[in-house]
Amino acid sequence: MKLITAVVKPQRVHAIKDALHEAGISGITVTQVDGFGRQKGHTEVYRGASVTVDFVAKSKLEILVSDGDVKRITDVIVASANTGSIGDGKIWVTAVEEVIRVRTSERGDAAI
Amino acid sequence: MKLITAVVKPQRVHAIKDALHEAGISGITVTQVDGFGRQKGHTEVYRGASVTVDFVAKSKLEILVSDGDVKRITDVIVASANTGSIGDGKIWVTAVEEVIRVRTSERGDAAI
Amino acid sequence: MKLITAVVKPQRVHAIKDALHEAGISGITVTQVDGFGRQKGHTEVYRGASVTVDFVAKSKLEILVSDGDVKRITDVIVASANTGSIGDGKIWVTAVEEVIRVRTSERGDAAI
Amino acid sequence: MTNLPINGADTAWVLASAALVLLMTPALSLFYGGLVRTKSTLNMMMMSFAAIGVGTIVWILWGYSLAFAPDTGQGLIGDLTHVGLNGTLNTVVGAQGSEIPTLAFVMFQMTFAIITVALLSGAIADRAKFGAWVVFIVVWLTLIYAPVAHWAFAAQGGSGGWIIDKLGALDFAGGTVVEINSGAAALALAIVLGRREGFKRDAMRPHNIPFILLGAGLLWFGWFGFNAGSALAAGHLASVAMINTQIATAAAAMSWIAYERVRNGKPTTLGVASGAIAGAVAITPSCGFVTPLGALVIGLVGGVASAYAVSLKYRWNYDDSLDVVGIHGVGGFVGMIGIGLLASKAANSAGGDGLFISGNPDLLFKQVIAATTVAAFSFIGTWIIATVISRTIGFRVSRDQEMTGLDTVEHAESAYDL
Amino acid sequence: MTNLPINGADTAWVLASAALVLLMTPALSLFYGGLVRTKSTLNMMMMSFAAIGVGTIVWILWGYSLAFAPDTGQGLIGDLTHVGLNGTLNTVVGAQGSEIPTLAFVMFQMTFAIITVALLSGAIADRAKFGAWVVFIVVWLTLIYAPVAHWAFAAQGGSGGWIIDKLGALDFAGGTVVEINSGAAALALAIVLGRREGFKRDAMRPHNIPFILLGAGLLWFGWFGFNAGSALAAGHLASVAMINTQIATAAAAMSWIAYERVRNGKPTTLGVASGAIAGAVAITPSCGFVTPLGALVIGLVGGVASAYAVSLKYRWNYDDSLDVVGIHGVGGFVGMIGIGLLASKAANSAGGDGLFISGNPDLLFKQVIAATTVAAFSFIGTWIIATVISRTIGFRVSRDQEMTGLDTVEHAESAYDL
Amino acid sequence: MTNLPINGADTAWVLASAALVLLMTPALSLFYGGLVRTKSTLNMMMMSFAAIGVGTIVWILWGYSLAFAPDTGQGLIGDLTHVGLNGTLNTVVGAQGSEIPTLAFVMFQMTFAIITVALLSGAIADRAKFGAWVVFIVVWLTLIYAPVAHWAFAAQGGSGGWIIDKLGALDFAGGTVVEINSGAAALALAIVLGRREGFKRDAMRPHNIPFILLGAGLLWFGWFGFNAGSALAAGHLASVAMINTQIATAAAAMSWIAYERVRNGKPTTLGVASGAIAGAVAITPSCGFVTPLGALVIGLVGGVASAYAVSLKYRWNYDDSLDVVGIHGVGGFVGMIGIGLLASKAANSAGGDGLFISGNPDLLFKQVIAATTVAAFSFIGTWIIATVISRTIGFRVSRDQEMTGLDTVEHAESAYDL
Ligand SMILES: Nc1ncnc2c1ncn2[C@@H]1O[C@H](COP(=O)(O)OP(=O)(O)O)[C@@H](O)[C@H]1O
Ligand SMILES: Nc1ncnc2c1ncn2[C@@H]1O[C@H](COP(=O)(O)OP(=O)(O)O)[C@@H](O)[C@H]1O
Ligand SMILES: Nc1ncnc2c1ncn2[C@@H]1O[C@H](COP(=O)(O)OP(=O)(O)O)[C@@H](O)[C@H]1O
Repeated sequence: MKLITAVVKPQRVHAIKDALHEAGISGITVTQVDGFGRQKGHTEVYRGASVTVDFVAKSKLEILVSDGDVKRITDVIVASANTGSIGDGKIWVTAVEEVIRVRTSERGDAAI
Repeated sequence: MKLITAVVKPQRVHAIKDALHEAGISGITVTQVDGFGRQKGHTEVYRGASVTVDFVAKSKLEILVSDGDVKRITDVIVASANTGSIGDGKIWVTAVEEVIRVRTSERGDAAI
Repeated sequence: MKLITAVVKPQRVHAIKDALHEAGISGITVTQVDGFGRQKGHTEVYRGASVTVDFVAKSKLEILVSDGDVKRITDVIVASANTGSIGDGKIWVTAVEEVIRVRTSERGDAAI
Repeated sequence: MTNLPINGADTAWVLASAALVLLMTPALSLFYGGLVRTKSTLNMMMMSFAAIGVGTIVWILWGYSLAFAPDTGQGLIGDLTHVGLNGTLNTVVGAQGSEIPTLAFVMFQMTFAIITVALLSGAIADRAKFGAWVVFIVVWLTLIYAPVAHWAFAAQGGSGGWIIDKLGALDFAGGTVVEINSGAAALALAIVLGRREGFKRDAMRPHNIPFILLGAGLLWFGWFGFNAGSALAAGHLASVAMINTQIATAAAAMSWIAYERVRNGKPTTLGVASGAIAGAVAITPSCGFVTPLGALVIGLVGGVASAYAVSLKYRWNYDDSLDVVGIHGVGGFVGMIGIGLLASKAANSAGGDGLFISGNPDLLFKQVIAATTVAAFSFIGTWIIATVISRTIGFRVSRDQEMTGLDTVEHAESAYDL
Repeated sequence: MTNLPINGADTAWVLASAALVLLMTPALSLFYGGLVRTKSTLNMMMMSFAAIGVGTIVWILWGYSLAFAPDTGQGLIGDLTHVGLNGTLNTVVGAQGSEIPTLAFVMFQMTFAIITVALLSGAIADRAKFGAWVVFIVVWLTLIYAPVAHWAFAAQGGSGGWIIDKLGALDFAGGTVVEINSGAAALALAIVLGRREGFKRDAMRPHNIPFILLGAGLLWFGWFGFNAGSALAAGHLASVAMINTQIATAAAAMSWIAYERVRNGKPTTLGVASGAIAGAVAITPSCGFVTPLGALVIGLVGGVASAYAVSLKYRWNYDDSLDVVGIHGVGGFVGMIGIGLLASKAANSAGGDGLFISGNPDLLFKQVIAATTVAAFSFIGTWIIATVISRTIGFRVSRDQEMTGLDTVEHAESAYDL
Repeated sequence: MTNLPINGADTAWVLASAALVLLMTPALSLFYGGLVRTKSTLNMMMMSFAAIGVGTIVWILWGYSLAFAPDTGQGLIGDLTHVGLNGTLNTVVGAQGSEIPTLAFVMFQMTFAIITVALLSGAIADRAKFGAWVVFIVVWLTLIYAPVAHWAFAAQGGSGGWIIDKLGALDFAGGTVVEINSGAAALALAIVLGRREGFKRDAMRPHNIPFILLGAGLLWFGWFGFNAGSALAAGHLASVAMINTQIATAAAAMSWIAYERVRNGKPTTLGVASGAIAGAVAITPSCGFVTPLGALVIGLVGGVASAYAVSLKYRWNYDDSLDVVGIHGVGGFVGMIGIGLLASKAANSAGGDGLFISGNPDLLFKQVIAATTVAAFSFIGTWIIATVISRTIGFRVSRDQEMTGLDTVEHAESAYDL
C-alpha cells in the first residue's frame, strides 16, 4: 500500500475530490497548510508599515491506495489540480507497511 | 523506527492520549484535519439555500515508535479510538529512517 | 528522495526558513500542530475553574530533498531550531518513492 | 446672530436619535461583513464606512440643499439655498412649540442618506472595485437619493416634495426614500455588475454569524432613532413609533423562522436576524400611522414575505448577494401598502385611515403610486449610473482578483490573524 | 382623540432608556455566546433573540396587562384592561408634571420582561431544545414574570402590587423582578434539565472572550437606561441612579478580580466582565436609594459575593452553566439587603433609611421578605413549568445531539467559517 | 433636603451623553484589542476595563474634587470640598435656566477621565505588568489628569482653571485634557517602557480588523456624547458640535485613506478606522467653535497629519505601539491650532474668531500656549511617574513572558478557543 500526499491550491480541492471520487477513491484526509515555494506570498500594509505574508495557503491531501493504483491516482490528481500556473503544488508517494480500519480492525488493502 | 499515523474522531483524542500515556508513549503530534470518507458531513441552510458541508472534522495523530512497539501501540489506538460507528478512522504505519531530537541531537530510538 | 519532517517551536520557524533558504531549499510545507511531549502546557482559570491546556502549539515542517541532502539539511534544521530548552522538537526522515510537480508533471529529483 | 428658541426636549431626542441612526451604518457593516466569506470581509465593511465618509461630505456640500432647500417648483428637487450648509447655523425647523436647531435636522437626515447608500453595497458583495464604489456613492446620493428624499420628506406647506405635499401618500420614516429606493437600486446594481464567480455553484457560507447577530442587534437599537426620531419630537407620536418598531421587528423575526421551520425544518439564527431587519424595514414607513396591533400584522407579514423573496434570486438568476432586494425592497412595499390597509387616525390624528379601517381605498392607491414611482425611478436611474461607471472606469474587479478576495486585492489587508 | 399633555424631557429620557435596555438583550446574547463552546454559540445567542421576539408579542398581547393593569384586589396580579394594549394610545402615566405617554412606559417595561427571561437561558446552555425554550418563554413570562412585576412595580396608590404598595419594600429597578427572579428560576431550570455531558470532567473554555467583554460593555451601557431610566424622569433621581450604577459596577469588577488575584493568583478578563455584571445586578434595586458611597460598598460586596458564589455549583453539583444563580440571584440579594442596611433619604427623600443609617431594622426586614418570597415563588413556579415541559414535549436534546452541538442540530448552521 | 430645580431637557441630554461616553472605553478596548496580536488581546482589553474600574473609584473619592472643586488660588488645582462626592447630592451646576444635577455632571466628567487614561494603554501594548498598570492609573489620574482637567474645564467665573479662566484659550471638549494629554503621556510611557521584542523586525499584524472597525464605529457613536454632550445643554451649541464631529470624523477617515492611496497604493480599512479617530480627536476641542466648513477643513487636515505622523515612530525608534502619539497627540494639536485659525463667532457667539476669520493672531497664540504647556506638563509628569514605577515594582514583564503573551502570563486565559 502507498500513501499519496498532494499539496495543492485550495481552490482546486473541490475538483480534485470529484475527480478522485470518479476514480473510485472515497477516502481522503485534508489539512490546511502554509506553503513556501516559488509562488510568493503578498504584501499587506498596516498604518504605513508593510508586512510580507511570505507563505501561500495550500491544502494537503493524503490518500491511501493499493500499490497498483498509484500511477492512475497520481495522474488523476495531476490532471485535476493543474492550472498551469506557478504554485500548483507537489505530489509525493511513500510506502505504507500497514493500514488498519479502526472500526473493524480490518488490515491491509481491505482497510483502505 | 516507525511512524504511526492515526486519523480519528476528535472527541476520542483525549481517551487515546490517556491510553497511549499508559502504554508508555509520551510524545504525540496532533493535527486538525478534514476527513472525507464513508461518514458523510451535514447540511446547513442559509436564507433557504442548502449548503453541504461534505467533510467531517477529524484529528490526525502522529507517533514515532520503535520497531518493536508497532503492534502494541496500534492495538492501543484501535481499542481507545473505537466507538463502533462509521467514521472511526484509519491507522497507517510507515518506516522511518532516522529520528533526531533537536534539543540534544540524539538520534535513533533514543530520540523518540 | 526523502521527506524530512520537523516538529519545532513556532517562534523558530522564521529562522529555520531563512537557514534552509541559505542551504538552497526553497520549498517547504508548514502545518500548525498541537504537540504533546515532555514540555507541558499551561493552566487557565475561568470563574475559578482551572482548565489544563495540555498541549503546546508547534509547527510541523515538511521538506522533500534529494537523498544526498538529508544529512546537510537535518543539520541545518537542528542548528536553527535549537534553543536548548525542552520542547525544541523532533526531526524524522522517511523514504519517498516518487515526487511529481503538478504544474509540469516533472518527476523525481527534478520535481523537488 | 441670536439663536432662535428651540424645544430642548425635542432637540435632545433628535440629537440622540441622530447618534443612534449614525451607529446603524457601522452596525450594517458588521451585519454585511459577517455574511460574506472571510476573504472579502474588510471590503464589505469598508464599503459602509466609505458611505459614511463620502456621504457626509456630499450631504453638507450639496445633498442637504437638494433634498430640503425650498422646492424649485415642480416638487422634484430642492434649490441651492443651503449649499455648504449656508443659512443653517442658529436657525430652526419644525412645528411651532417643537422647533429644533436646523443643524440637528441636517445631521439627523444625513444619517439616513448614509445608510441608504451603504445598504446597496450588499448587492455587489465580493466583486466591486473600491474606487468605483466611491464614485458611485457621490453620484447616486446626488442624482437618486436627494430627489427621492425631497419628494417624500420635504414638507413645505404644500409646495414641497410631490409625494408628501401633492400626492399626500404617507411615509413616516423612509419606506420609499430608504427601503424601496435601496431595494430597487440594489437590483439594478446586481444586474449591471453580474453574478459572482461560483454563484449557485459554490457554497458561500456566512463566515461569522455572531457578527451578523450583533450587527442586527445594533441595527435594531439604532432603528429606534430612525423611526421614533422621525417624529422629530419626544411625545406620543415618537412613543407609538417606537413601540410599533419593536413589535414589527420582533414579529417578523419570529414569522421568518416559523416559515423556515416549515420549509427547511429548522429555525436559523441567520433567519432571526434577517427577519428582524425585514420587520424593521416594513414598519419604517408605517410606524407612525398604525396601532400596535397593526404593527404586529405588518411585522408578521413582512417577515414571511421577505423570507420567501430572498430565494427568488436563485430562480431569476440575479446575484443580489446579501438580499437587499428581498429584504429592503420587499419589506418597503409591505410597509407602504400596509399603511394603505391598516393606517388608523387613532394612532396619529395627522395620518390617515387605511382600507381595512375606513373601507376607503384612496390612501392605498396613493401608497401604491408613491412606492412604484420611487421603485421605477430608482431602478432606472441606478441602472444608468452603474452602467456608465462600468463602461468608463469599470465597476468590477477581474475574475482572478475576485477569486483571491478583495481584502488583499483592494486593501492589502487580511481580516483575521488568529 | 386628543393626546394628553406630557413632559417632553422625561419622555425623551424614557424613550432613550427603553432603547438602551432593549440593546441589553443582544448584548447578553454576545456575553453568553462568547461563554459557551463554539458548537452551541448560535443556539445560545438565538435563545436571547427568541426572548426578544416572543417576549414582545406576549407583552403586548397580555403580559403588560397582567403586570400593570389595575390590580384584581389582592395585590397579586393586574386585570385584563390592557390586553392587546387596549387603552394605551395617547394616554399618559406618571406623577403630575412628569407624565409620559403610556406607550413609552409599556415599551420601557417590555424590555425588562425580555431580558429577564433571556437571562435564564444561561442556566441551560448547550442542551435545551429550541422549541421547548420558545414554549417556556411564553409560559414563564405569563405565570412568573408578570405577577412578580406586578408585585414590585405596579404602584397604584396603595392598591397595587403587594410588595410596593402593601409591604413597602424598596426595589428601584428590579432587584426582585429581574435579578432574584431570574436567579431562582435559573436554579430550578438547571436542576430540572440536569447537568451537561462532561460537567466537571471536560474543560469547557469560553470560546470567545472578546465577545464576552464587548457584551459586558454593551450591558454596562444599557444598564444606565435600566437603572437611571427607572426614575421615569430626567432629574436628580435619574442622576443619582446613574452614578450609583457606574460606581457599583466598577467597584464589583475590581473586587471580583481582587478576590481572584488572592484565590487563584491572577486577575482574569472573564472576572472583570463577570464582576461588572454582578455589581450592576447588586445596584439594580438600590441605585435610587443609596448615596454614592453606599453604592461603592454594595458594589465591592456584590463582586466578592458573586465571585465566591459561582464556585458553589461544582460543590453542590447543579450545572447552572453560565452562573445565573451566582451572579443574578446572589447579586440581587446583596442589593435588596443592601437597601435594608444602607438606604438613605439623603439620596432619595421618597425612599427610606436603612439599618446602618437609622438604626432601625424595619426596612431590612421588609427587604428580606420581598426577596425571599420572590425567590421561593420563582423557584417553585419555574420548577413546575420546566418539569411539565420536560415530561410533555421534552426540554433536553439527546446525548448525541448535545455532543454534536446545538448549532448544527437545532439550527443547521455553524457560527464561523473563517 | 429639597432638590434644586433643573432643566429636564438638558439633564436628559447630559445623562444620555454620559452613557455614550462611558461606552467609548469598552469600544476602545475592542479597537485596541483588535490591533494587537492574539496572544495579548485580553490584556489589552483588560487595561481599558481597569481604567473604568479604578478610574471610577478614584474619581468619586478625590479626582472630581481635585478637578472641579473651588480653585485653591493659582488656577492649578481644586480643593478637597467634594472628596467622596461630598456636597454633590441634590445640588446643581450650569448656567441659569440650564442647570443640571451636579451628579450628572460628575458622571459625565468621570467618563472623560476614564477614557483618557485608557488611551495610554495603547502605547505600552504587549509588555506591561497588569499590577503596575493599575497603580499607574491611580497615580496618573491624580497627579496629571485632575490638574489638567481643572486648568481647562473648571470655569469658576474667572477664578477657576488657568487655561479657561485666565489665559482664555478655547477647548470645547478636551483637546488639551484628553487628546494632547494622552498623546504626550503616551510618548513618555513608550520611552520609559522601551520597545517590544521584535519591534521593526517582526510583522505585528492586527489580529482582528473587524473588531477594530466595530470599535471605531462605537467610538464614533460615543463621540457624539463626548463632544455634543460637552455643550451641557440640548440646543444650538450641541447641534453644531454634533454635526461638526460628524463632518470632521468623516473627512479625516477619507483624507487618511486618500493619503494612503497615494503613498502605499491602497486605501485600507485600518486606515479608515484610524482616520475616523484622528478626525474625531482633531474636532474635539474645536467642535463648538467652528462652522461646519471649518470642521471639514480640520478633519481633512487631521486625517493627513496623523496618517503621516504614525510612521515617525519607526524613524525615531520609540515604540508607541498603537499610535497614541500620532493620533491623539497630533490630532489634539491640529484641533487646538485649528481653533486659533478657524474659530468663528458665527458658530458660537461665546467663542472667538480665529486668525483666518478676524486676521488677529491673539487666539492662535493662546491656543498654542495651552497646547504646549499641557503637552510639556503631561510628558514630564508621566515620565517621572512611569520611571518611579519601573524602578520600584517594575512596569514591564520579562522577555520570556512577553514572547509567550500576556494573556496566559498575566490573566491565565486565552482569547479564543474556536
Ligand atoms: N521541497 C519541498 N518540500 C515540501 N513541500 C514543497 C517543496 N517544494 C514545494 N513544496 C510545496 O508545494 C507548494 C507549491 O510549490 P511552488 O514552488 O510554489 O510551485 P510549483 O509546485 O508550481 O513549482 C509550496 O507552496 C509548498 O507547499
Ligand atoms: N483512503 C484513505 N486515505 C486517507 N484517509 C482516509 C482514507 N479513507 C478514510 N480516510 C480517513 O478516515 C476517516 C474515516 O473514514 P470513513 O470512511 O468515514 O469511516 P471508517 O473509517 O469507519 O470506514 C475519513 O474521514 C478520512 O479522514
Ligand atoms: N514520539 C513522538 N511522536 C511524535 N511526535 C513527538 C514524539 N515525541 C515528541 N513529539 C513532538 O515533539 C514535540 C517536542 O517534544 P518534547 O518531548 O516536548 O520535547 P523535546 O523534543 O525537547 O524532548 C512534542 O510537542 C511533539 O509534538
